[in-house]
Amino acid sequence: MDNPDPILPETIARLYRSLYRVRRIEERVAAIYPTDRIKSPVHLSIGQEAVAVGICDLLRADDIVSGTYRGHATYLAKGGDPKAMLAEMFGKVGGCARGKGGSMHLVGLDQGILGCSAVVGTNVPVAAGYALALKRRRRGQVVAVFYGDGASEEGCVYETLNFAALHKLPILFVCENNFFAIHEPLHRRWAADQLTERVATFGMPAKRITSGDIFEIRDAASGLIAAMREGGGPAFLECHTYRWREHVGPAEDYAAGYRSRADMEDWERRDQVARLAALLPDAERQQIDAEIEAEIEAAVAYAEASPFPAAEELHAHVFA
Amino acid sequence: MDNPDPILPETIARLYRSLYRVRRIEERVAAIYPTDRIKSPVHLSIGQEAVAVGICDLLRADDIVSGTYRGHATYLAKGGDPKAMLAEMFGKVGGCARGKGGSMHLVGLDQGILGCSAVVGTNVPVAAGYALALKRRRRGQVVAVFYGDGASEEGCVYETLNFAALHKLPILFVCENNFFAIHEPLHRRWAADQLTERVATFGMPAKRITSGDIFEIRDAASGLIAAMREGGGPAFLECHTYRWREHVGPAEDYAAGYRSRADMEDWERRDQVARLAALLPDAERQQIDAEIEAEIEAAVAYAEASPFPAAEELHAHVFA
Amino acid sequence: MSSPDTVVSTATRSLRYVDALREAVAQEMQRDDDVFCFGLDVDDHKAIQGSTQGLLEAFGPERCFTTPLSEDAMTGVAIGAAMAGMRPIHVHIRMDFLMLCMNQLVNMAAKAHYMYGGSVKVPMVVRSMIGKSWGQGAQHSQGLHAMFMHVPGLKVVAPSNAYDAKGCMIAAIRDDNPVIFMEHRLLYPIEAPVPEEPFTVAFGRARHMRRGSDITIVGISNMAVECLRAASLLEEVGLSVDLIDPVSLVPLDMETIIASVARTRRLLVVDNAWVSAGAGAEIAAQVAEQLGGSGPLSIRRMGFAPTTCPTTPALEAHFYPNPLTIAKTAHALAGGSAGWEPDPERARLAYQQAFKGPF
Amino acid sequence: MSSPDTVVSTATRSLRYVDALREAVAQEMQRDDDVFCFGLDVDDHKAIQGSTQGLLEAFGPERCFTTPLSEDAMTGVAIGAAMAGMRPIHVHIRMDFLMLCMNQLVNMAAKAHYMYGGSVKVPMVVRSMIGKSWGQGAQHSQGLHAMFMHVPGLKVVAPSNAYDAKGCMIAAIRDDNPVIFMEHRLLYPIEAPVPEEPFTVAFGRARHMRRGSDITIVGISNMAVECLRAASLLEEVGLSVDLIDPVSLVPLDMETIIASVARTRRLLVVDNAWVSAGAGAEIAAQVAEQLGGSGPLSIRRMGFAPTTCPTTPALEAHFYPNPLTIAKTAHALAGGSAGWEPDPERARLAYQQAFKGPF
Ligand SMILES: Cc1ncc(C[n+]2csc(CCOP(=O)(O)OP(=O)(O)O)c2C)c(N)n1
Ligand SMILES: Cc1ncc(C[n+]2csc(CCOP(=O)(O)OP(=O)(O)O)c2C)c(N)n1
Ligand SMILES: [Mg+2]
Ligand SMILES: [Mg+2]
Repeated sequence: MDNPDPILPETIARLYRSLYRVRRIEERVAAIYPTDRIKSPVHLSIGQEAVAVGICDLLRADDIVSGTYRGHATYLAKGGDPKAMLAEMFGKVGGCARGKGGSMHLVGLDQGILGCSAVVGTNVPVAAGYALALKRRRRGQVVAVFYGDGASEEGCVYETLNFAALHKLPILFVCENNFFAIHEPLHRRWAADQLTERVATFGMPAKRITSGDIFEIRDAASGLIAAMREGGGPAFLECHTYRWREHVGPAEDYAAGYRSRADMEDWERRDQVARLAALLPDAERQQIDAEIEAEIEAAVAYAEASPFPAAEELHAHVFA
Repeated sequence: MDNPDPILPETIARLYRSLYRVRRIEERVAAIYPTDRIKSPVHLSIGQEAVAVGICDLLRADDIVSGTYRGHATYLAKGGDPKAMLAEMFGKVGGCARGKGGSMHLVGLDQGILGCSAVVGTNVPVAAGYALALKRRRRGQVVAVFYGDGASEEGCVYETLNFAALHKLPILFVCENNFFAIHEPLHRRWAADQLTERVATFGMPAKRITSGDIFEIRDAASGLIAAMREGGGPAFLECHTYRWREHVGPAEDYAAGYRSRADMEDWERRDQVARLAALLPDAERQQIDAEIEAEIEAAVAYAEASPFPAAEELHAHVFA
Repeated sequence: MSSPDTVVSTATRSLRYVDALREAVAQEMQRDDDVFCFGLDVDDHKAIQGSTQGLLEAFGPERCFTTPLSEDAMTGVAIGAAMAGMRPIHVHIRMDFLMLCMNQLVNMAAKAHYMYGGSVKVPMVVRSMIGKSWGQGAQHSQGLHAMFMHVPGLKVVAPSNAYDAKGCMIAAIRDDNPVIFMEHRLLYPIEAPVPEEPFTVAFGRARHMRRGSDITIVGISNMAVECLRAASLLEEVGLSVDLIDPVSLVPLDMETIIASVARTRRLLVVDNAWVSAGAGAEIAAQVAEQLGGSGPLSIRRMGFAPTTCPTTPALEAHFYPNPLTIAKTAHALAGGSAGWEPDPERARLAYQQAFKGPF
Repeated sequence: MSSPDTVVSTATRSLRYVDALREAVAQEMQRDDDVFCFGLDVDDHKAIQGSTQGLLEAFGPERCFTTPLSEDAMTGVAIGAAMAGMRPIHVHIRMDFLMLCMNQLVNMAAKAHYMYGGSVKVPMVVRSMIGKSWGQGAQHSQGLHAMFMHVPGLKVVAPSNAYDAKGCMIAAIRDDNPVIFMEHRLLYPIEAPVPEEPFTVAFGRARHMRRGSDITIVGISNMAVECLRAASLLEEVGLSVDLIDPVSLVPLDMETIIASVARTRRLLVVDNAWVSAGAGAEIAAQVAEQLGGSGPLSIRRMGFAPTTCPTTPALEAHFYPNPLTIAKTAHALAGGSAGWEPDPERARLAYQQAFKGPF
């Protein structure tokens, strides 16, 4: 990695805080899961945090993110409220979607988080539509849309890339390539590993980042986003990353045989949470850790305490 | 154009016959149209014949083509019966679809013509499915699928390219780029004029032919198809061409202002029908012309004479 | 501006359905900067049969623009723009093409407000036109409103005259929900008196096109017009028709229909679509649920033949209900003498005659 | 092998629904080289909950393979392969995802045989599973069969037990038309006696799950199982239920339903889907059309609440019909004393109990 600007200590601390928060909240979710209080499929981002965190670090409060059913990291990195997230997963009325959306449909418009979708790829054109509106508003806002390597195969994603480039929409496409769609490896789904090259043919800057390095991701996005705010149009990043847990659910699944633990270990060695922890002075790190742990306790307590929605809520929100 | 092999006289004659047949049948359709005997939208290929004719010239009888609502050229070039085509457009029971499909849904399985579709892009994955079956049969058969520059924007077409390359299907994708979808020019629909480059990223040979030259088209396809028969997988050709008439209907529409007659005239100068006519000995050409004219007379007479389907036919063919 | 019974309009100006659509959109774009109109070919010289004519000139290419052939993603774009507070009108020249957008319409547009706990709204209009005749055939002729009626979260409207076209369009644009706006190509040239100023026609209020006592006929979209012709043929033989145009299918004004059938005990629903699990099935089922217990009830549905639409006019003639078949069916349902049928010449399809309203 | 009344089976072997599906496909792939099975994740170790387990090993990757996430094009691929004489089985782990393929299913698969004048056939099976509970929510829980019932040219089947699952699957594979095969996730573990040898269950013949005289209940897909439980609760209070599982929705055996309602004059349709313009609307409308004229008729439909499906169990509990609400509704419809309701404990959802057949 080539990293011209020296990284400021406060940047490291900020990124670490965000990474650690995502990691620990998800670990907590995984721990709670077997108790069946979360009656919701959970798709953990553990191992993949650096992509969302690195990119969201560059976003303004009035920028927008759009994520998927594997959206915990996106939600949290953009400032989503862990209380509302946990309560949502518990099906409680204090949840960000009042318990109606669950883990796959996190949302937080106040923090610029467009609702996540459980139908792969669907969020991508919706995010572009939001970007169209932002472009009309001319306030320099941008959208970052996250989606998987599997989603990149859906027709509507190609269609969106063309449209976004044609209309110079302020949108950063971020493909989180974790090499798998559920248990299916890339080579059973991609004719060629040239996604980034393909996206470039729509006439937008497109870059592949294979290291998983949060600084490299952040640096790459930084220039693209700055240009975008000036009307430069969309850009694309393919970020290699790795999902450490099973596709859905709290456990590891290396025994299943569809991928090898060695691959994961390779990524584990590059773990950005551990890496940034090591870059911080001990005391500062401990302070951050303690704050996060307290935040998580509060979030779980909030989720537990929040009531279930009343039966009448079933019929609310069908129409606006 | 660079054309290493000398072109045999019989090749010229064969291509001319096919080109002239398409051109004249469509001119006849245009002439009949105002009489309202064709109660069907007609999308003429006049000016675009060289693409279908050049490629179909390389196909075996047991190969397959798939075309669009602008499918007269494809249908005829692959050996479709003008009688059945005309009768179809007249809504007669002697039509290739018994009058149920009309101009936009020509079909001829006996000649290897998969049914045409009026929903843009739909025929492309269907053609790939047929190619999948041909691959399983291992008889060296191939599919050539034709579609427009507009169709290339549909998500299912990208999806199909990926799948075809992944499974090394014996299918030649032919994009007939006539620069317009109805009245909308490329620059309002394509972010970048890099379709061929984009398709190449799926890992298949991809070539753009801008001349409209039938020999160049045929030559380019020839090697690709030969490789395909050996299991080499799919290939792609983008062929620039020009629609001389209005999008739908028999007339010219240069007065409408969305394109200029000068552009058409540029293509008219390269007209392959006239070009090949000039390459043939006069007597031979006259002989061919006369045969075609007779064929057309017979086809129109057949269409006129064929009865309308009986009312009971309405309920036939809902289920096989 | 309107009541379910009569159009309370002092308008003397007659407008074609297509121009009413255009005027509604233009006025709303004038009123609200967040309204925009996009979709394949909205900005070309044909302007969707004229229904988007002048929008590009008046409001510029940022607010009236064509798209790539990418219906699925463009629907997502409309949804996203709507979530951001804009009010997109997405135009499709055929309703058949909505099949390309079903995922976004059904899984996102219909559900977003609910599954995000009320935190977002999706105020968008999906205009789509139904084609008919001259070889439109299998893929250019479908009325697929029933699919949208099936999914909670979508509104569905199908105005049958120029007045309602304008009023419903303005209401649809101002509605905070996704509205599927169904138009019929053959209604476009038909004129009716339409006020010049903007007005809304409220959804969920059926329109009584005729008052009668012998049989209730519900006519959907352009079938309302065909039914009107059938009703006048029936009148000549002494059958009085209570003719109802639901105008909007979601919400659906069952009250008006139920009240009518409670009087007539006879219901014929004529739809511009297939019958099976269609709009007519819903109307018939609700009527049966609410009135079936109280005595005999005669119910029939008409619609497309249960086949794909053929192109040849020889078969297409039998594919659609028409004033003759509607009148015959209603006559038989009302216990009329067997074998009656109106003079075919006088029962020509309504759209072949200039339709002038008012009603 | 089967009659509409009883399963004529000497099978003593019990099989789970999911294994019946698997066995049917395996036997057909064995019998006919042209049958193949593809779709996202059919070849992974989870094998679509086990329903495609072993196919890869037995038939190799040419005949059992996953796909890219490209449902729309993959549906086109199935259609094209079918036109070429193969018999694809295209698997979707959720029915909601069929919204991505509507264009190919509605505009191509349903229409090809007709619009090409009978010159091609499209023998394909589209398997799709309905999810329920544990937070499936808005986009993983829909039963969308009504949309397919609406379009001529598609067959639609929804077996509710392992015997029918196997017999219908074999019939679907051998059928020369596109067949939408609807499965319910919660039926997968339920066992029934299933013959080992291949057999077909003919489409268009409803199954009488119980004979009774007071009320006709039609239960669709897994709702048939819930209705069975409701029927036994009703029996305890002296109400005898004629319980019908239509098995296939297109073709639909209205004869059996009509004959039943002609006796009981009471109909309750319970669907695993929304009610509006749904399968229940079609059944209710046909019953009303055919029997409404001859006297009073009591009709009700039940199905999903008219809302998007919420994830929280607190609301989801009210979203679906269940044996308790079914029994209550039937009881009221049959004129039972007001306010009756079964012991909630005894009315637990049927799938939470081992269901053993035979019926
Ligand atoms: C349209 C659609 N098809 C299939 C599925 C089932 N499914 C859920 S997640 C998933 C894999 C997606 O892979 P990718 O986009 O790479 O995201 P990842 O899970 O790896 O983060 C699939 C196939 C779905 N939810 N939506
Ligand atoms: C899915 C779909 N969208 C829109 C249309 C309307 N339409 C018919 S032809 C056409 C243009 C297609 O352009 P292209 O693919 O370039 O083919 P060309 O007509 O130029 O041969 C459009 C938009 C359609 N038939 N199908
Ligand atoms: Mg992935
Ligand atoms: Mg074109």
